[in-house]
Amino acid sequence: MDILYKIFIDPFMQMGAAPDLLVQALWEGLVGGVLYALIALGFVLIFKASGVFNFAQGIMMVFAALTLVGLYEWMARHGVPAPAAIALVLTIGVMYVLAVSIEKFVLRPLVNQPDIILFMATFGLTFVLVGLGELIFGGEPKQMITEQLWLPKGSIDMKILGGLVSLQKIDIAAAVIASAMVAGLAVFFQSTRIGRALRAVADDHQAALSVGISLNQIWVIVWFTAGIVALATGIMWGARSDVSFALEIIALKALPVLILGGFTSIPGAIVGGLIIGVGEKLGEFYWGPLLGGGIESWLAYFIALAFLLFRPQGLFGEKIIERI
Amino acid sequence: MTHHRSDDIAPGDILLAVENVSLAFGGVKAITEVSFDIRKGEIRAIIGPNGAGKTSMLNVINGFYNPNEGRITFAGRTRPRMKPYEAASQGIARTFQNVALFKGMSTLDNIMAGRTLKMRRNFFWQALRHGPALDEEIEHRKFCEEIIDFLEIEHIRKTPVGKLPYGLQKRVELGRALAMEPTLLLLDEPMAGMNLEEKEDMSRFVIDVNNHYGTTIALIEHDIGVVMDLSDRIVVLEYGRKIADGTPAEVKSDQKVIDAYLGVAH
Amino acid sequence: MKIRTLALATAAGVALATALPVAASAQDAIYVPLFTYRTGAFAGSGIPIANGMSDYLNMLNERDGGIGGVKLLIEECETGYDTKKGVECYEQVKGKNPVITSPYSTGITLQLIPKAAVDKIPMLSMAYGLSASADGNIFPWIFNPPATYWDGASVFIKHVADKEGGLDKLKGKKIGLIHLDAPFGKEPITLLEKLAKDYGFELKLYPVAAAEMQNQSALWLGVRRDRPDWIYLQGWGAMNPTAVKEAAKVNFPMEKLVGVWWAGGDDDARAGADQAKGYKSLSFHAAGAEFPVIKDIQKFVVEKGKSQVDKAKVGENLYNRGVYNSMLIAEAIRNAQKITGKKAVTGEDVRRGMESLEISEARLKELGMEGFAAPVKISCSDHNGHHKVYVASWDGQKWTKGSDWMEPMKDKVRPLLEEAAKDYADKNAGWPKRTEACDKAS
Amino acid sequence: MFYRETGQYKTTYAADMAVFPILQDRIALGLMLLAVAVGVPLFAMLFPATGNYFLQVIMIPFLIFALAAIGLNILTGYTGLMSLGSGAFMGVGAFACYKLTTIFPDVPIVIWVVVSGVFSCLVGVLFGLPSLRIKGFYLAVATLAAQFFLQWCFVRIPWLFNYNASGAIEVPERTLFGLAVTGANATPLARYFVVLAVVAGMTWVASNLIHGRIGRSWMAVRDMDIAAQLMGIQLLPAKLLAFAVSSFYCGVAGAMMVFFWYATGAEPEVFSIRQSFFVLSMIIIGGLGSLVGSFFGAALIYIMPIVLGAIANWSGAPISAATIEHLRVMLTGALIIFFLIVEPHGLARLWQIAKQKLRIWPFPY
Repeated sequence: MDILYKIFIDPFMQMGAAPDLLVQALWEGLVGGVLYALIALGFVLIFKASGVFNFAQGIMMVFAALTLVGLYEWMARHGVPAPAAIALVLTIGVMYVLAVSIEKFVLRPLVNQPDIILFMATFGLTFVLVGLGELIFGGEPKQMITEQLWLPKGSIDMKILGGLVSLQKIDIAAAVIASAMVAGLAVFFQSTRIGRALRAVADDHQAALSVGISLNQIWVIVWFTAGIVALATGIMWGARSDVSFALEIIALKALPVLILGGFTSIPGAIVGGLIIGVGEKLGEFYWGPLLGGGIESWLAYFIALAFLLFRPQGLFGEKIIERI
Repeated sequence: MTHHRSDDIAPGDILLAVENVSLAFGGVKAITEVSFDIRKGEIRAIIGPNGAGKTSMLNVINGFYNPNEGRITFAGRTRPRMKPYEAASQGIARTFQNVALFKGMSTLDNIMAGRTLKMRRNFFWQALRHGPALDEEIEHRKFCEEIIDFLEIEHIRKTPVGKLPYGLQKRVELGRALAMEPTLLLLDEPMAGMNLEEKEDMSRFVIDVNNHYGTTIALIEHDIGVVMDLSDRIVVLEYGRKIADGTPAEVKSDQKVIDAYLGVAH
Repeated sequence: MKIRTLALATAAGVALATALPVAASAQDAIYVPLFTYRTGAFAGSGIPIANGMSDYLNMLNERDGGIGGVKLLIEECETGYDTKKGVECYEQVKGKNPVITSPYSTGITLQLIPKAAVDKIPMLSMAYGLSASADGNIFPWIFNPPATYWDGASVFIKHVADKEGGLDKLKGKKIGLIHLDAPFGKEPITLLEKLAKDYGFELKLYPVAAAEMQNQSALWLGVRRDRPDWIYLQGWGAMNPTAVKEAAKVNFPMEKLVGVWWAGGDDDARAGADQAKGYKSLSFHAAGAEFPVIKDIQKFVVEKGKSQVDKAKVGENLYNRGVYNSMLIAEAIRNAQKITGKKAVTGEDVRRGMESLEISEARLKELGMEGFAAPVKISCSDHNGHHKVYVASWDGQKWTKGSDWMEPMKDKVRPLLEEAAKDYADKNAGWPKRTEACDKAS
Repeated sequence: MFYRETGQYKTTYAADMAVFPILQDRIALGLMLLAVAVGVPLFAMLFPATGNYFLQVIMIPFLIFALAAIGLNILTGYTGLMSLGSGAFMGVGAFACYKLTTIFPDVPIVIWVVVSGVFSCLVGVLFGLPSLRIKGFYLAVATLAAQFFLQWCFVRIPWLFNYNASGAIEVPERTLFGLAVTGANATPLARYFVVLAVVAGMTWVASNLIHGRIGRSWMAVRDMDIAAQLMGIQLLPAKLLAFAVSSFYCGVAGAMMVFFWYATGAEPEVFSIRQSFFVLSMIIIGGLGSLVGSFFGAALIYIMPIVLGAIANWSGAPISAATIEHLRVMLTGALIIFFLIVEPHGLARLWQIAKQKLRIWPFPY
């Protein structure tokens, strides 16, 4: 009986007793969710346009952030003026070079191979990026250059609900940037020539080819876009702790997000991210202590699994009818 | 050499009865109130224009889709819902419009896979692959070699089927279905995409199967000439409805069929 | 099928294996392997330590021509904090007559503990590894000075008591332990639970899974809910800077957040920027570059380009910890030379040297380490010494001394520790009885 | 020239169905077995220093990883079910073996090593259940759930590690025929023999399963699950069986890893997601759906870095250990991509091609 009380009643009593903490927990969940969603977003972009399950998306995030900070540190040490801005531009350049190289050396030779082979290739890419990143920038964790990038710091503390709710400005910035990015992508997809081409590719490779769109270009653009998303994610997550390859494991959380949202839906990635983020924070905070805490490492996967059993196609995926 | 589980049904009696079957996906109706039967030992053709619901009909018969309405009686047993593997164990085999072979496996393994239901040795013996399991494997291998001989595909026995030309793949697929020693064999466009010579070969195999093994066959085919030559009776579908049913001669002279094929406006 | 290639691989492997242990000729050098990790998820903490360890020993070679006139052959083996590579490193160095090993990973340490006695290679797990291995009667080949995790936790409690106004003031207080959810992180729980019972404070546990090191916000919400008065942080790698940042976020008073010595990296604290001011960490040596020994390292090694260290990072807390670690090794070797009268000492000699090691204030001064560390004394039964520890405090730029040297609660730690050691020996049926004779301290 | 099958007529189906139908292959297999069962040990006895290094650093882990790779290959390569949880299943085996041998210390350890696979097998089936509804990459997430949840259990359930203060498995000494096979006193040679026997036996069993009805039904599910159902293969039982056998192999590999390779102790972190990735990269490089490939993959992924390190050491190039490690990681990744481009079916396929060339040599075709 006691255990039932602890599972079904007590957490809700706690929520009622300290609404400020509930709001705070929801907020933390949303922020975490936005970051998961951003990783998932880069992933969805690539999957939509090239059908590749890009296992390396998480590493691209670390790699981008590491490049940014590494370049900044190097330039700051050598007295280059406005190092942050230049580093940002250069990093975007590096992500472009990365996209071109991936297209040239990985995707193009593997065109028309089964999905699993392409997945494995991105698995290999993960190792290459880890090795390359550490080789160039060293294995030490680095400080994210939050202030230099004109990101706000400090927090907004609100004394409400009989307590304190504290919103970090950097988290707000993350949410704003994420929304701007999603909006930007939506505009890009809807109203630019390239965007329409991308959608055509997503629908049908053959059809896209027949209207004269180069698949190779499209892939470069998609991977580059995903690289930019990765950079933004890397900056945000780096600001929360530091920039190091330990982040790689956290990036795996994007997978349950994708399961929820479906592999091809951008709104799905966002909503899925928020559900996972909020779900795991509330779960850890209110129900975690029943198991001694630390359940966050697997909770997200279980949430996704539970959803999956009821909706195998994800929240926004279309129902799959098997054609024979 | 065949030991059907429907031995009690005499040749000429009804083996499969489809009664008032309807099937819809979402709002789209694929089959509407179709009834027909297949008699033991005959070659029954299902024809109709594209999108007439022929393949859906086969899918209903072997349990991929469960009909929204109507019922299906096979070998005297009526079933409300059924899974494909149950259909398989009742003796219904099938080939596909777009070849559905196990591409990573050799011809022999594909055909041997058709023997799965007939193999009884448990996991333990399989793990040892000696004694009973090996004997069983050899026994079934013999059976499959007969099919391989019959279909004249000895030379590609060990070739992965993914590397075979289309015509041969179709033949292997037929072999795999035959390996199941089916009571009812469903062939979905067995001659699609073949040249004349290949079609003749395939027709010969279909007739031989029917004669030699006494297997009842239901086939979908677009080549009207072939259908007329091969089949005992023909059912014609259009837009998911049955528009004609009878011998080749009867169907050939049916006005609705002529309209459907010549595209007369309704 | 597989045969040919496997045969080929075997042949290649054989050729390789024969080529590998290029045995350091025992005559002209003392072989000191260092297990380090400059890669992987924990590289952030591993790199400064690796630099400190290498640089001190290199400095001895450059400045003094080794120890007692014998050159040191120093070799790093990269473990990546991965036990798989730990095995490989151990086997690689085993054949080259190492005088001591220092695995620098709890996982590798646990794995090597039983092997040390068999292979006659002593192991120094300096203030990490298995606390129970401090019992020299059961673990004659393992040394973990200057303090165990249990000593650390007890000093933390003493520090709390100091600030709160006495041990009796602990009653009713709430103390949180944020720990890595792994054997290393869970180590202090046993002692803190006992102290909680003895002093009447409440212990709250906040585990952090290794995969979630950088995702701690739910945990810190828990801190806000439970409102612990003090928090002890048993963390490592990326977990520490994240914890410091999160603490700042929830306005937890920094001076009440105390890390174990492994949570005292400069990068760990720097992550919190000026908000981290006041963050504390236990330590058993000083930070900073103003000591003669560090100056010598700069002069003989760093300036000559013989180090991988970033010049600005010489003298950082974890760098100095590497230096301290190597100093213990060097002193043990020196002591072994003194006891045995041999120049080229072996692992067995260094075990004896370690066991009768005594580093006095005077000796520290000779070493250029006056004020750098507290004196160290190791005995046959006590392979740790439970030496004094102090609380370092981050001033926003660097670590400063935030308290006096404090004696651990040896009376609480030692019985628990001996019990744990006995338990270890009992569970490992056939654990060898100590047969090694005991040298008197020299 | 010598590698010809011409003239080797098979007169029975049994002969034709043999796993190694060609005489030269059988001879080579015999020689190979002789080499690993007699040659290697002899070498180790004659040159104990290098021999022990060779056994402990190369042969024992190579065999154990090959076994784990076979396990994963059964699931991912043969049945087409993606798994990122093999590391955790290895852990289940290791912890099960530890519990069993500490509760019943008198039963020979080899028995417990094999029985521990049964526990891993049960857990594997449990986490395989979602495969009924979930396919492809989605299933990878179910296995990730297993990975993280099981790892959490290894740390959190103190009963699993006998409440040891170290929080880790402390391997007690166990003997076989009076000879220590676990613990610090067990010689690499003794451990090698045990590992070799288990791996050889289990490889033989895996080969039997794969070449029979069960293997065919796995591959049928992988290649075309719809058609497989029409052959009377029920998907869920077939997939669960794959999960069961795969986890069994991984579990035994995990138990052997802790008891016969590490031989003294292991903390839960050993069975982290990185271990899963490690084994996965082996089967990618070695070849999905190939037993030989599992050995090739284990050799390349596990032994290659050691060789690289040794070469760097031996050449005396002024490269730091860390740089070597970084290069090694990069090289592993590059090799994965390279092999996928050159031959998506891995080293095993390249090996077949090489054999084919050898067969017709000196003619080009």
